[in-house]
Amino acid sequence: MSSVLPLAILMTSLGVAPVILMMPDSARRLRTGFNLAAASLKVALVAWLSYEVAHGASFDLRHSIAPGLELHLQADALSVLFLALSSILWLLTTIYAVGYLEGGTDRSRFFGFFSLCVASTVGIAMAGNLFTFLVFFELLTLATWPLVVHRGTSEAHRAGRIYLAYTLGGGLALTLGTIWLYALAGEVAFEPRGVLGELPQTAPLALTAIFVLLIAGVGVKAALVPLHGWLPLSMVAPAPVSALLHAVAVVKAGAFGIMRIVYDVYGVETVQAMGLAAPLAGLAALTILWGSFRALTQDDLKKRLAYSTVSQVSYITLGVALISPVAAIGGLAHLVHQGIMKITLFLAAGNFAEGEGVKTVRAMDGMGQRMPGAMLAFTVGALGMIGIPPLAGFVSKWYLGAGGLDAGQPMVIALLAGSSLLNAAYFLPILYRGWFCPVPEGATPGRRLGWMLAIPPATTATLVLAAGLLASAPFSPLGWTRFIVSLEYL
Amino acid sequence: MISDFAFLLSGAGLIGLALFRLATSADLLMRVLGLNVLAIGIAMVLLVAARGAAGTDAVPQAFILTGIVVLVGVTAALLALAERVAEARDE
Amino acid sequence: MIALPLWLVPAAPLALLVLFALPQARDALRTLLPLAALPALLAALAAPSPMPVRLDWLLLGAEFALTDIGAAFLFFTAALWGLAGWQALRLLADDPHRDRFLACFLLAMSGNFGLLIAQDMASFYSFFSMMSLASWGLVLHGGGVAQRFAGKIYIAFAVAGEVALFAGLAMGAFATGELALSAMGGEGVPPLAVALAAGGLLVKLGAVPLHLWLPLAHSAAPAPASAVLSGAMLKAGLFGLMIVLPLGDAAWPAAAATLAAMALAGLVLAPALGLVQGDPKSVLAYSSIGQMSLMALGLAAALAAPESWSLIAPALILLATVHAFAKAGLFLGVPAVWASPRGATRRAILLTLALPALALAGLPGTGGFSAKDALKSALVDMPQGWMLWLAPALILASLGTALLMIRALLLLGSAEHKPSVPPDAILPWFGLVLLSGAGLSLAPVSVVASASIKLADFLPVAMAVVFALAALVLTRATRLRVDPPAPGELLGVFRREPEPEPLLALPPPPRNSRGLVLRRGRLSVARPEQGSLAILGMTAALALFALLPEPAAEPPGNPPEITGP
Amino acid sequence: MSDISLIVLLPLLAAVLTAALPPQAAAVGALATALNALLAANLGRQILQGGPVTEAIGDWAAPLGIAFVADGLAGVMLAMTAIVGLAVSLQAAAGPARAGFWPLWMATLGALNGLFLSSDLFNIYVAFEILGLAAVGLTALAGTRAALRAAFDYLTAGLVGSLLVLLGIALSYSVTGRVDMEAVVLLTQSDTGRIALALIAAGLVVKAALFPLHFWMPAAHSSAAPAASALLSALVVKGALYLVLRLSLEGGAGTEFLRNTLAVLGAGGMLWGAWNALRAERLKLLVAHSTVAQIGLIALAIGVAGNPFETGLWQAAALLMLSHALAKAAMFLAVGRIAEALGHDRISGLNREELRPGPAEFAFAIAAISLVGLPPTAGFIGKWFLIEGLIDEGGIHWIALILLGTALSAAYLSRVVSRCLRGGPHVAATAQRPPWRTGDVAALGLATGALLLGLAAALPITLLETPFA
Repeated sequence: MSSVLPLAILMTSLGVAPVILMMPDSARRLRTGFNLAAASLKVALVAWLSYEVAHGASFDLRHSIAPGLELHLQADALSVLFLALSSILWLLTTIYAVGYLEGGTDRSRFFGFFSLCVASTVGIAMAGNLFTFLVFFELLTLATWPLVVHRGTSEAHRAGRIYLAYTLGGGLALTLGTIWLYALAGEVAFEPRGVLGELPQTAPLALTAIFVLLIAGVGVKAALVPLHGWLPLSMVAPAPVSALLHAVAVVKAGAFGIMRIVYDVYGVETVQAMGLAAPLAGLAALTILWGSFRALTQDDLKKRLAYSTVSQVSYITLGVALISPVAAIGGLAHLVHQGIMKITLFLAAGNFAEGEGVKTVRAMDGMGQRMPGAMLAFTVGALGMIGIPPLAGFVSKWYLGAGGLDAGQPMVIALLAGSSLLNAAYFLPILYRGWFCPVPEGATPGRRLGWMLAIPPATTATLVLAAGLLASAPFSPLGWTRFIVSLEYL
Repeated sequence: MISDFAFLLSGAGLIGLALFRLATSADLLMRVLGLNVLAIGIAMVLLVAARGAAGTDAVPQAFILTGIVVLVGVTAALLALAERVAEARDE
Repeated sequence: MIALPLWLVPAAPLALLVLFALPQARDALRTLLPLAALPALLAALAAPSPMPVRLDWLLLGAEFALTDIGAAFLFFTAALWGLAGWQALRLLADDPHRDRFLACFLLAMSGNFGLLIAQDMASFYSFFSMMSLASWGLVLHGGGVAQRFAGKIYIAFAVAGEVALFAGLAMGAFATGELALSAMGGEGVPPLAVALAAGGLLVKLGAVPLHLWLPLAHSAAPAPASAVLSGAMLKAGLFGLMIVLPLGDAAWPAAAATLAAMALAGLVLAPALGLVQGDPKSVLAYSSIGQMSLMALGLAAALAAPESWSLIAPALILLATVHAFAKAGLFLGVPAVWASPRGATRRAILLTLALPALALAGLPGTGGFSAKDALKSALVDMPQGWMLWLAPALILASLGTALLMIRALLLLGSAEHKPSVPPDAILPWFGLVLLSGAGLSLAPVSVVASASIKLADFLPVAMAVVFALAALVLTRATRLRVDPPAPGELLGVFRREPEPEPLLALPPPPRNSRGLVLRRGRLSVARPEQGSLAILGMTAALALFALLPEPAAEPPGNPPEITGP
Repeated sequence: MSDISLIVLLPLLAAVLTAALPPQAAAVGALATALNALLAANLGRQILQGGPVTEAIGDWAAPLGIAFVADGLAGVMLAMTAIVGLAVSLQAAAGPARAGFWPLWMATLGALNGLFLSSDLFNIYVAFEILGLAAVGLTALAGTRAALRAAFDYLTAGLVGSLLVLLGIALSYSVTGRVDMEAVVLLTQSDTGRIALALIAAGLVVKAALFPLHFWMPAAHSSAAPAASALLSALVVKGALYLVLRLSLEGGAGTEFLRNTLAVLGAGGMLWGAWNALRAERLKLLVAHSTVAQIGLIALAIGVAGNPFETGLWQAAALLMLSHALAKAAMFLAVGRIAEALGHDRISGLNREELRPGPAEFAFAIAAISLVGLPPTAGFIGKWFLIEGLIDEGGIHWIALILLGTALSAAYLSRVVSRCLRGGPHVAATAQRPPWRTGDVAALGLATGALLLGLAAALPITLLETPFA
């Protein structure tokens, strides 16, 4: 039982993928039903798991593949946070994708790799040691590639090449770091507050180098400047893919990796003692500002969102790097909050493109009248990103700010303020055009979108509102992160 | 033991010539011949090796025989191939 | 009186807004708009003020309560929103975008109510920003060039204010370790935090030089929106300041001086800039700046002399109430004037409008006078040096206001008749005028019985009338005309005609370098001859290698034992 | 008659049979391959249980004796051969069989088994000759001029190589007076002995197509028929590599000079092969060059392994051989299917086809993953142990080279895979997938095997850890 549940959660997508891959494209009904059934089952299982974990149950699944190397799946509070996020958003995104790719080609391939992508995300969430993490991390890289190039245009292929170059390069760094750490410390399991023992005293230089390697490895996926170049380019992917990439899978895997490395491999005390926290925080701050600056100048809607992801995800890194429980709460909560906000934005943007063929900011005029529902969802997401209460983003920023003060870094307040201003500067014009500019004459009324496209953004928007409004309620993301942090810091 | 030295020297010379030919000529037949010369050269070196202090040892000579057998077979194969290459060119 | 749950105050407008989602019900719901303010009004007037509400699950743990100050503010805020909503319904009866306007209106209303009863930082900040952002929609509603420009400036200032407020509150919360809003004014809050929060609120209050958005927004927004902007929302800034500033416990001269300087600047600038405006609404807006500066002056005085806060506070509240009603009355009057053709009705309307105008100018006998009088009497025991300029400041304020009022009335008198405006837009205004008469008596504020009216008190108004007549004669005689300057003062230079670029959009960046593109040439297959050469070299190399002095080799014959890694 | 001699004789017998009665060739050959697999599995089981298995043929005793020894390494190699053989036979039996394929393939199988099992230099030499000739035959089977020309060059190079080996063996005999593996240790004692070793190694380097002596290989492997190239690339070159590894194992510390040379050559091959693969225009040529690179990696692994009596690094090399064999065979079979379906194998044309990507391309992608060495493939496990060991020994420059090679392999393989992900505007909406063929099954099976081998890496490793005879 304690080993079956993680396996089942993994298999509900890992086992599903090959089956879907083998299905013919024509078997639409069958594929969709299968896919959705699996996704819902996964959500149910994750709910069960989180209930168990909240009540102190522990889950373990080990498989030794070579002396000194074993695959280890486990479920701690941090995993559950990420699991819940990915499973719920996967369900929504799958529904959305089914509607989005209606009548498209290669759908079996798409949904197969889609499931594989989530499978690796789930694996990353449940990885019990660095090796397992690495395995699923690389799997994620491969599983996402076909999704990025799905459209098959030469632009898509170019983006795919660059994506692959970045992520595989990062994978190499991560691999080297992992092997090195294994060579130093033997099996590196994830334990709260680190597993390095005496090593920081005996081999500080090596550990620093390893830390740099590991962070560089996961930093590529977390789009830390200057490793963020692939993210805006991979916008050529279909909307659901971008949504998944940005909200759940790739970027989040990177951020999650940073958490694991800082919290469960090195441990916060060690990281601070070795003086590695400050550079990381600095990098995060730089990324936050740089991403926002680049976002200002983008006219392509999805690219603007992409750069905003670059900046927003680094809030998580910042929350981790400011060694302070309060900031940690902020960062962890942002893992979820950014996910639901960003996925809302992308799904809405996808609807604009699908319904009205609107892909750029300057074409957004009058969107409020053309597609009120999607525009409303977009507005909620955007305001949340800016950090307007009572939406989700506000909660994260509040804790990050307090955490900055707690860590004795008042500059963090200034950083958050500046970033919020920039966010407002690149989001509000979109809202302004959407709501207050007249519909351009000659704009042909677009096609009516089915419920599969309409429901998911509405749901996620509601989640954004709920996550902020009910922040203090039990089982809210904030409440859960408080629980986690109470484990990581004592 | 002057003859040993002579054997070694000529063997080495043959090997050198053969390798040179192999290296320089693109003509198939020429290279087949080169290979044969190479084999002979090696055989001569082996002959010297066979002549230990205590009389002649049979084993290296067995090696030589094996080598010659193999050489014959391979030469046949090579010639056949060269022939078919020539045919293929004619097609 | 029924004990009404406090959370209903902000929830009522939101509930109405949510119901708006049903398209078929909208027509019925619109008429309910004014009633959305009813719970707030009732709560403000409730005999035992409603029980505090604590909702731990909301936000970071929300707490609502109605303080005395809150009740006073809530009273006129609710009244204004209700009546303004009524007029908005009439004015925008056939506006295609009216639902958008009403939605923003309801959001702003809810925010404004909520922040008056919020007791914890998170919910206060939430309602505050809800109000600010929603009123962006009110400003932008017209969709014209002026509106766009005003909207840009407004949102820029609003967001900046938000962020400053956020920073201040966050720092305060961390310093005091509690989320209660009252903690901001208490001990142990770093001055920087207070300064930031106050800065954010001063933007809303429209203190010079953070006022630049104000005239633009007021003149750009529809009249009812301007009414609530100037009547209710500016007061939200005042309300916030009364909470976050450490009033009444310790003197803070530096802050006092700064605030006083801003206030005086406002008192001087408002008439100077307002008089040359050509649009009655922006004239009224400038007079709002003047009035709010007067209140800021009160706060400054309280910062300088904490002990006098107990006297200043009611005076400020009274001042706020009077200004709210009067200014809203004037703003709501503008459509009334538009609605009426020149002639008797218009003259009657103008005469009625003169009442709130005079009240603002502080004509003895009006609420305005008693308010200013109360403020003056509260300022008697100020530290040395303050009285020197406080008294002139008060006189200047009254004079300036009076002049502005005259200017506004003149402009209104000459405003052309707009048939598009439905005549029944007059009704809510009329209701408000009545209310502003009755209002003060209803209001939960202690009206200080003003001392005997001295002749000197008529001085400012009289001077204003004289000046005005003189100016009139002068202009008539010399054919001088006042050219209204470009709105937006300094920011006027940024004003651009509508252009396709989105706000703050810079030219697109240079495209990224194309990485990883391989150039393929023909692959030349290696010739076997070179291969054999290579064999030659290899053999030689290996042989040489072999002849090198050997590494430590182990003695022969010991059994090789291979062990795994 | 024991398993060992059976596993050597059975394929040779089958070769004779298949040559004798061509009509039943496919059936006989397939049967023989299956039996061979069973025998190999059984042998592996015996080794796991009772350590190395030895058998002396006839009553020759050491030092001249012809003895067969099956230790862990040999067991792994046999298993590798058996698995790849199964898949290839499956594909060949299903497809149109060229006359002569089965006898040649059976001879190759027998020779390989003999090579892995024989424990004395002379047998090894003989097995080598058979292997070489059979391989040349397989190359020439395609019958095209390119193939024949390639076969000729292959044979020439092979002959030179085997002559070098022969010379070396003879010298070593004259030095030590024995031809069994014990001789290797003795050889390292004297200069002449080391010359002999060097000569043998040089010959093996030619046959293993190790850079810079790989000149004959790309042409041969790319012009042969799919099944043949799969065998050549996956197994035949492994025979020579196995011997190199065996020499370095037997020689212990004394063969350090060989290992250093191997490491340098391996690094060179890794980069040179990768570079050519990046520039290749034809799919088969790309795969052939990637073989050069991979052999370079394996040689590097053998080279940096250090004294095998001290470190277990050589096991990483064995693992790499194993995973490369599976993946490369899968890749060649897949390429064969792709070329068959498209009618060409130009890389630039892959993504412009009126044909949806089929299972073969999927197989290619999976094989690519394990060639690059991404987790959880056996290639990854191999690289893991290699790098871990190198970190312990401080061979940081080797690590850098290995990582560089990995990145390059990812680069050139992604050239193909990205085009296999064709779709969108390049493909007609009506385009269909190519139908399933047995070749697809074989390729897919091998590729998945290579992928999953990583998860079961414990088995080969325990096999490798059984001590030598």
